[in-house]
Amino acid sequence: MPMINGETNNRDSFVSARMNLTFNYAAGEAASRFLIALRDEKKIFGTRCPSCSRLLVPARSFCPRCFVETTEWIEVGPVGTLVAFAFDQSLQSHARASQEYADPNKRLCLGLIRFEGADTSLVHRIGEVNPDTLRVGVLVAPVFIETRSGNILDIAYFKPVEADNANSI
Amino acid sequence: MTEQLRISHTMNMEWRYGTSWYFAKFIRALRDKRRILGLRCPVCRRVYLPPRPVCGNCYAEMREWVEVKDTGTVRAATVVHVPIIDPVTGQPRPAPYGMALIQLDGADTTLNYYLAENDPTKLRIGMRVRAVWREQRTGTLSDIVYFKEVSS
Amino acid sequence: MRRVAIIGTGQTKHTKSHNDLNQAELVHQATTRALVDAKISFRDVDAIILSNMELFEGRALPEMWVGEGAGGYLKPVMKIATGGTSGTSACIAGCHQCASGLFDIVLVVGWEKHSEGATQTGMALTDPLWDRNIASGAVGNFALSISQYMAERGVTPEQAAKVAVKARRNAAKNPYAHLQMPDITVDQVLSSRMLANPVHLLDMCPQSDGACALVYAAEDRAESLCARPAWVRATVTRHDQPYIGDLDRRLLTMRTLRDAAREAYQQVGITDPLRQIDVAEIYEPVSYAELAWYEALGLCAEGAAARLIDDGSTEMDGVLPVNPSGGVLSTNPVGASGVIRVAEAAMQVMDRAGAHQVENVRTALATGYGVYAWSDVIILSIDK
Amino acid sequence: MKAPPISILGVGRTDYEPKPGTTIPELVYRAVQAALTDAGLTMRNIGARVTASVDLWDGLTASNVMITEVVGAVMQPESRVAGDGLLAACHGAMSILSGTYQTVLIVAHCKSTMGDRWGITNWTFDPIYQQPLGLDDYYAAALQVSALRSSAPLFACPPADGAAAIILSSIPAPITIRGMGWALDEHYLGDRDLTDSPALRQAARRAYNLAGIIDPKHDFTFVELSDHFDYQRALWASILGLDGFPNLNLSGGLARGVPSFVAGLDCLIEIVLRLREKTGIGLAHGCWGPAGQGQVVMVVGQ
Repeated sequence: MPMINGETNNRDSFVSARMNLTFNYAAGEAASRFLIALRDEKKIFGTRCPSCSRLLVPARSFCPRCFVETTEWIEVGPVGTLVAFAFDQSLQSHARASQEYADPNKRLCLGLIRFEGADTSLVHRIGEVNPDTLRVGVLVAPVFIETRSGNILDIAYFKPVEADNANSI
Repeated sequence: MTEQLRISHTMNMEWRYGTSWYFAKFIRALRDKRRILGLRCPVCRRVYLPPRPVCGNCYAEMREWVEVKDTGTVRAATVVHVPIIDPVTGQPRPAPYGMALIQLDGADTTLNYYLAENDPTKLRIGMRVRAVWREQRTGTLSDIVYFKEVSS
Repeated sequence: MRRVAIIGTGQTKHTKSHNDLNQAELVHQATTRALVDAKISFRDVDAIILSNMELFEGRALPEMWVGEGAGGYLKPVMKIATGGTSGTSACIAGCHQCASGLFDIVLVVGWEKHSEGATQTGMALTDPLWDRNIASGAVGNFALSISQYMAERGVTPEQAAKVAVKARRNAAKNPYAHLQMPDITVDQVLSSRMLANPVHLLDMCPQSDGACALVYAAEDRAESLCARPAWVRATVTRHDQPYIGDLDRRLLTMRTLRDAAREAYQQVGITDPLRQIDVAEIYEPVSYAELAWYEALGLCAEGAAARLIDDGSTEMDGVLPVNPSGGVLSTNPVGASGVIRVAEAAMQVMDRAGAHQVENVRTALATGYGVYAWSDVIILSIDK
Repeated sequence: MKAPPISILGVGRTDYEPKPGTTIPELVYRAVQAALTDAGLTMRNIGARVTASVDLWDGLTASNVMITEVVGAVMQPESRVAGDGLLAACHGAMSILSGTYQTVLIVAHCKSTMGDRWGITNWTFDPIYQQPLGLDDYYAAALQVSALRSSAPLFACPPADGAAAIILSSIPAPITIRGMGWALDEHYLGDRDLTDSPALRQAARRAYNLAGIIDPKHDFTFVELSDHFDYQRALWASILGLDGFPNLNLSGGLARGVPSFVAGLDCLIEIVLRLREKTGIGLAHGCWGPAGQGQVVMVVGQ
């Protein structure tokens, strides 16, 4: 119990204040085009830097290393390789506090996915996985939601697929 | 031109702001005794509202409490006509409403607060005002509804 | 102290809503333009200072994302945040870092996207123990100070409206300005919506989306890179007590600006600012403030500010043009506003202001205003 | 450094623990008083201040406003770095090197327990591609652990509230700053090589060059690293050329509970206190942002 001036007075020792504010962030033209391709065509695009030739996924308007505008749009995936992943391990994370992942049996998993030809990885949610068996190196494919709005979460998550089936996705 | 998307995020978070010895005492006096307390600087003798641990002008610690009256003099006044979102309620505050910088009797700083009067022609610098208190007090400035003119 | 000069500036178009560019891209555009103006590559930049009022967009450490837009990858990047003075504080910080001897070229970028925040979001996160109970917004607080100023100085709404008219007419010649109103009249200002007596809508600054960048170079580099650099001659900061009621008549007396200007003039050897300064870019969030600050800046005797606007002394063709860019009254992406003041002052010294160029500028003044009467004063000159 | 060395005249800090009932001005005032006392100075000796804090952690817009009085900034110069306190120290040192000020007070504060510690960090990630996924600093660290192929459990240092202050000056004193460097890594986690930290490499390269550090293991006497997560200590040490270095985090590191953004400045204070006992060269390190996206290194010597 916090103490003030020697008196125990929990009520007066601090004031709680909640903020409930909505922000609307411009995606910019490159990210808009990327998200519209997700929404309308279920396609994932990267942009290539004309200077260092790296293919940046997701698409960016400029290369952060070379500071030049990207020029070429190249479709990647949809199947990629999981190169790193993390489950909510300790009930500490922000996502755990959100409604969607309040159920302790439903643990949010985030991963880095590398598509063939890309020089960077896409960070996204990983679903339909077991924390005890998931391994780096598995192939994953996107699961799109039905009502897409032009948001990175138009892909609900990526799920592991067998190498044999990967070509058919 | 490509369709230009906006991505929305809602921030819904809570913070707990500590009150320390000085604000805690101010809150209790306001809520429990309807008294307004300020702190006096030992160097310049100015009485500060709100209370704070150090007089910034003198860089001196303040420990001497002074009771300030709930009457005062208007040093600046305006009528606000835009319905500004009240951060406490999250709702627009009905406009127009009068605002003033009020020097409470006994204080050297002014208090930025609401007036009962919202007709700009009836506001004068130098007018005398008194606090109108809420019955149910919670220990915030909002325990004062507004200040109302008193005849001198 | 190693001499430092501004060798290039760049701005985005300032507007109500930049849907086409995200924050990083907005900064990228301003930065690219500043680098082109300075005729250097982003690789030449040794350090970067950023300025932004992050809670207006609800961000935590926005430099993490937006820093890439300034070419910040693997560079020393620092974000300076002092409220409304953030932009001028960042410019002062950038100058000091360049003068330190550790960096030869320093880039400063300020940005804001008011269109991305909920109305008055930044203001909403005020001190819950005190200020949050007193919601009158920036307009209400200004109106209170102005009521005192009018009572003491006898300034009229018409005289304040002339300041608003001057700003928007000047802005019409500045391609980057937000509010461009070449035909605005005093009557139009006075008949615009009353926000808080006596402040009308057109007496106030807008909320803008925009970014502004400038490039500092240390002595040798400045001289080799730029034929007419804008040398920094003084950088002075004064902060003040934290609550609006702590000091009566703040807007009127503005002791921070008075003291900062006095010290800056002393450093440069200015004794008659009205005649020795050739152009001023001052941070006037409301028309009345410009009048009050003519006095604080020592441009006129106490109580004589209105005469400067009445006789046209601060118009484009006056003895000391104030805010040829249109000022904060025409363009206000807060985190960038202070950078714009310094950049515009530099453009005037460098003779690169285009249609709003003042003739024969040797010395320019820029000021920053923030919070409850904090001030920064910066003096630039053609003379090293 | 070519310029006259910057000396550290005094250090001070509060204790670090959750302090739900204490205001930030009260914490900052205590730290400032401790530093002034340690230096044998009064506020009149201070020419300027550089404070360090971040609005969203303080739940307050332009949150340095409320500490103006307790840092003695009324009618005085103050600047504020939104980031780690060690970064503020770097800026303070440069403002002295520029010749503008002689003595500068550096103060960092944070009440890590005031708000939603991890939720706040979700607002660091770009709002388009990363923020919607639910990323926060905890996940970023966990992804870094995964990229490192580490099987150790992720341990985050406990949150705490407090403030720390140091006083820098061009007035000669035994302990001086020998070098400093800071840098920012890329933002998109998928762009970064999470098994490395090029930003830390770059920051260290600058600091080592200025300080003339050639063989870190041999040259340093004490090293204090900001290990916001347990795994970071070994990662940062390896990048700094300090694998197996014995006098690493003798303080116990951030696991003892040090407030965010105070951490780097606290590392510097730890080094200064040790160098007062034993002559040598020390390294203080700070990092902030997702998986140490921002990195700062300072070399000091006695």
